[in-house]
Amino acid sequence: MMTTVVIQTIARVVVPFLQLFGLYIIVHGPVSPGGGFQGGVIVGASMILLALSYDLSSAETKVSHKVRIAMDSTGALLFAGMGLLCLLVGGVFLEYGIIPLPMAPAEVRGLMILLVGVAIGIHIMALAASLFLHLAEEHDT
Amino acid sequence: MRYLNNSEKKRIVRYRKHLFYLGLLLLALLEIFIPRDPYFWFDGLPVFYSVFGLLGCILTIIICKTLGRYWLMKSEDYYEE
Amino acid sequence: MDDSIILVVMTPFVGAYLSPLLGLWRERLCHLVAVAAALLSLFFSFRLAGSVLTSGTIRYWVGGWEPPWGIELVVDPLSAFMCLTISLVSLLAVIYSKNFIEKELPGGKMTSYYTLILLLIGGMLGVVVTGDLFNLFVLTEIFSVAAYALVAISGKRGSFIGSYRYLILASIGTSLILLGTGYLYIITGTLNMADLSVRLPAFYDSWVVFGALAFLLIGFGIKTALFPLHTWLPGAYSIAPTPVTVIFSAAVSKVGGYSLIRVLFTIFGLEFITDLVPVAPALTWVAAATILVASMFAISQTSLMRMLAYSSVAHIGYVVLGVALAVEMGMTGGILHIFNHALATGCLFFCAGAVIYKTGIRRIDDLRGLGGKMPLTMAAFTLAAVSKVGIPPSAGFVSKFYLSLGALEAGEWIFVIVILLASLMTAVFYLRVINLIFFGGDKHEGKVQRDELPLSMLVPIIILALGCAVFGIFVGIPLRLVEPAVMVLSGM
Amino acid sequence: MIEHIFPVHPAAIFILGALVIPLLKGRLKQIYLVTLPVVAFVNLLYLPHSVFWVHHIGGFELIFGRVDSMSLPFGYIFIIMAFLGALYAIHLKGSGEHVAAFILVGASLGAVFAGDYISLYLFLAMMTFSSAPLIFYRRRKSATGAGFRYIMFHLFGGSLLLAGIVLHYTFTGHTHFGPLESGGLYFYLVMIGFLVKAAVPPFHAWLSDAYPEGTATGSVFLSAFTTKVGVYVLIRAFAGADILIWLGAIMAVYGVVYAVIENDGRRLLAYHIISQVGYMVAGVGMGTQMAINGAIAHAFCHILYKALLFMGPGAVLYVTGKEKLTELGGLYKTMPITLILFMVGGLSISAVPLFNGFVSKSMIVAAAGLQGEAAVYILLVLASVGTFLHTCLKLPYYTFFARDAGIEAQEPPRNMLMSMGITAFLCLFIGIYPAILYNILPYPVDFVPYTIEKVVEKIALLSFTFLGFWLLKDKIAGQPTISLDTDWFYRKAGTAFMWFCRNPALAFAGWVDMTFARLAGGFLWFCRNPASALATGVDSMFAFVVRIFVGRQRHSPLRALKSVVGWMDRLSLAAEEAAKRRAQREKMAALAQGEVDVRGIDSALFLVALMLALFLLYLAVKYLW
Repeated sequence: MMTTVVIQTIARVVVPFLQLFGLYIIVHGPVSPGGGFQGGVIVGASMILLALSYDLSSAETKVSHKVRIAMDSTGALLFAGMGLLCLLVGGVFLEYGIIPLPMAPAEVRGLMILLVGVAIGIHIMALAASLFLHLAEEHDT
Repeated sequence: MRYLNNSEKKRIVRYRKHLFYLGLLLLALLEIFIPRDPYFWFDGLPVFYSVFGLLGCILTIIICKTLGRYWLMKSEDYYEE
Repeated sequence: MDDSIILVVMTPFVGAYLSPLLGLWRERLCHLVAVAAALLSLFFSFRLAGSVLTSGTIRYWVGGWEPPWGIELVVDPLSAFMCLTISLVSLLAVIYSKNFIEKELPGGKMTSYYTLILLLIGGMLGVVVTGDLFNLFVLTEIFSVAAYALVAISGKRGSFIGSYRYLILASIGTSLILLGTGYLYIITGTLNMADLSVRLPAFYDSWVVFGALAFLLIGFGIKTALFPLHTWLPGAYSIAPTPVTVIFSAAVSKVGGYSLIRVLFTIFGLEFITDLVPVAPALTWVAAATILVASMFAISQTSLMRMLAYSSVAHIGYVVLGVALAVEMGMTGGILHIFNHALATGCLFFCAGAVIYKTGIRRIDDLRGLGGKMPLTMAAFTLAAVSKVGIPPSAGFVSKFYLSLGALEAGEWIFVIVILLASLMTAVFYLRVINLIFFGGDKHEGKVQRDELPLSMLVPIIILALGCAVFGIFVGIPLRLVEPAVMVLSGM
Repeated sequence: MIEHIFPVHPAAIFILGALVIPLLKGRLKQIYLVTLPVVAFVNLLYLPHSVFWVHHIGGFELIFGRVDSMSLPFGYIFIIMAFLGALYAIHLKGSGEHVAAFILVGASLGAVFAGDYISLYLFLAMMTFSSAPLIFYRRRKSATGAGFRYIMFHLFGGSLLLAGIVLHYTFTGHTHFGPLESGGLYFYLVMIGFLVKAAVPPFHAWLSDAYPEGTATGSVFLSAFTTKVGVYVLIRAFAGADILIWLGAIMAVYGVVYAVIENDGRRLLAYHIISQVGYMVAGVGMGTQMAINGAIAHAFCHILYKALLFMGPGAVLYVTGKEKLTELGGLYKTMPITLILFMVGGLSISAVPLFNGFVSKSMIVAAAGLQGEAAVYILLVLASVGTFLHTCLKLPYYTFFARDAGIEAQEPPRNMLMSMGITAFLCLFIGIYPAILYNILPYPVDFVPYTIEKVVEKIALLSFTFLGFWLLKDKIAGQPTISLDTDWFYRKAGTAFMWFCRNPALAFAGWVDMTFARLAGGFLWFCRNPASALATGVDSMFAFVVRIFVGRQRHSPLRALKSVVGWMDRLSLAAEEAAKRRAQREKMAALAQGEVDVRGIDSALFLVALMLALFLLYLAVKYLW
């Protein structure tokens, strides 16, 4: 892959902002357009940018295979767990309003959706990076 | 019988043959003379069963062998081809 | 509301994400996780079946939102029946995987294998319980993608090509399903199946509805592997790892059939598909062609796996034939055959996999004399084959009998001939194998040890084989679910 | 005391008992094999006349035990036969044959006591599958083929039967197995299904094909059950069906005809089974009480003497490994006991007075006589001449006498001789004391077999047959041939079908596969660069169409026309150019090796235009047509 100092430098500058922006979108999910998926993709894209501008191995060191798997699974499990939590307290799957917290049901919903957004964000960012890195590996080696 | 010589063997065989023919004759006579209760007009005929046995046997053999020779009998690997 | 309905789907999915996590730590744990997940989902299936039997169709609103807005899960007797079949076969396949996968998939693929297989199971169960056409499509995609990967997972020569061909055809199928779904959505403005069935009659004369029906039929036809859309199947079946093949033949293609039934009977309704647009009669002919042609192809195969694959295609034809006859007996036979065929074909593929595991044999001619080497396995093979031919008192006979009665009930005596002829043809190719196995002399003198398989492989084989015999005698057990399912489908 | 013990189903004793056999070894196994039938027999003795074991499965009523005077005689003889056959085969080390044989016995008993069509079908199918191993265990190629054909033909018969049952259910709404009223498709389907079991021509060829290929001990079992079950079910459903009289009479002679030209000893006996079953079928067809009695009595006796007859050549086969008449001869010196016991069987089948065949066969013949069926009567008597000729004269003559083939031999094992001895004793016992048989028949018997008249007639008939044999005995020596029979049809058809599957069908399968692979490939190729693909497609289509309508060469006979209409030339040129462009594009694509060919803005415009055109077309079709 062809990279230059210019590209690398710009990438180094852009990546933190990208990730920050992604996180912003994740946490603003409940109140504004955006959410776990979109934010997760943006954060994942920052990894992809890293891999493109440097090389695959440096991206691998930032998010290794094991970390990606762990993030991926944890995110999904968190999401499922929060859904199943509602079953435990006697509701329907994903019926967040029923969770007994000292807040109004709407607020509980908002909170839970935020948490779910985060979970999905973790899941998706690992996934997006994994997809790219796996596909790139095949060609590189 | 194992210890007899050839001419004696032949004699015994001939003797038995004659006995057999005699038996056949006796049977045919019996069939004529005992009272019968036939099912049909033909099986009450005298010596019907004797004649039927002899002719039936011979005809069966001849007809079947002819059928076999010209149609039904095939060499043993007929189906293997 | 009964939570089993969501748990039955979520358990495999949770297992699917738990297994890579635990796999990072100890790879062997994946198997345990998978077994536990499958076992739990079987347990929930049983509970589901119980509550369906006592209280009729169950509706479940995810998140508590009402159907037009929220996602609805619906379990009627047919869904419960499918759930049981799928989770039973899946559990056995997962148990069977233990030794098989350790030997056949070296090099750290175990984690991905169990993740994928659980995704496959979860996807199928999801398809079965969902009450929403779009969810049906999404879940179909989920299990299809898992299936593509599982076909290719061994990385052996030909596995990529097999997977690729499967992928191309199946993607065409899913695209058509999506198109059909979209058409229905455009015209009715809803994706909920129950809603659709209420709103559709107003649009019965619309070309859009016909188009949607055609797209959905072809799409699910590919998934079901109806002739001539079956071409992906033999390649995929013979290449995938055996437990996966078992799930494919016993569950995946049946889920295609199930979706077909849902589309035809639940969404469009009996009247539409038999009278207004005679789709069902056309399907019966397609199914009949599938049965005969696939049986013929099976006779000509030299590889055991491919032979079984074609035989499986033929038997899916039985299912579709029975259902498409759209009379009570026929539908009973067709739906019952989903279960009976799952038992038999699962057992057969397990046995074929066991032969591969132990000897590496794939060709039918090389099977000579294996009966003496693996007596239990081969006895199970025979039992399952007998069930497939449809000899009493095996389970296969029962469904064959009901199908024949159904064909007569529908006044289509020609299908009785098809069924009987096909069972003769089935007998031809299974008898050939059985004869080679038991009476073909001994080709492997000394080469193959006389011992049975590891327990993890033997137990599923024997359970399925016994199932073939037991459910031929105690027909009442599956019929308890099948009969109400037929009632619900035919709107009685 | 004993009345309190609830009887067990005889079939269950054998089928479940068979599953225990593989677990036993040595002497214990041998004892088990002969005790099980004894136990079953005692159990059967205590079975009262009634209907037992009714189960309801999936909306159908399954009656497993209809015990009455019709089914009991068959039950008795089947269990006796199981004992004799087991004793005869007791020396075998392996379990497979024993298991198969006992399941066969159990299934036959099940079929006999079945009271509805579904359980009957169940047991008939089980019979097919359990009897086939007795053939396969011969482990030679011809046996495999024969066993295969055996199963397939019975499955065919079974399919017809099943179709009949299904039709019957559809029309009548029940599956009770009883007399069928004539007419209707199911009547014929069920009848054909049963005729296959009873080996009635033209559905008989499986018998002469498969039985001789069975193992020495297996054929003894085979000879006893399938055809007799066939006769039993015919009695149940078709007693008095006129067509059976003629089928039976013809069948009786048919078997004899083939026996004349047969070379294989056991095949000759197999043809005589067909012939003897012919008597029973004719009896069923007559349908009078006497005829039915005769058919059942004859089935009873037939099982005994036919087993004995199969045991003889079986013993010869076991000792010498040969069964062809042309390969045998002169065994009377080394196997005298076998010869004597075999002759008892031979005299029984020939219905010589004092032997059991006489007391049963003459009953059927008398029934034919009393009904005034002259032609049937003649045919039946003729068949009995042929039977005597072959089974009792030709077969032993060429096996035990004739020229000495110089084969090393000795008497068979003791258990074989014992079994043959007991069978021979039973044959004689029933022949001398027929009342014991007559007492268990369903209808009261007022038939007296031993009158001077009948005895003399019979002896005269057979003695003169002997004379005929003696005169022609060299003419009927075996020849090393096989005989064409109705199996020709399905053997040829089977080969053709297999050829069809292996060649055209396989090619078709390949073609279907390839077509879809191409389709998928084409789809991929299209997706890789739709614009280029479309352009190529249009080019090649254009070239193709023009070539068809205008012709490729400008020096064609259409030249004059073309010069008049100049545009054709131009079209043709354009087509060739299009073809060239297409070739060039493909060459470029090949050079690019799969890399995406990035198109300019013009292709995008082209695509948009195409879409627009299609849309307009759609509108036009929708509103104008």
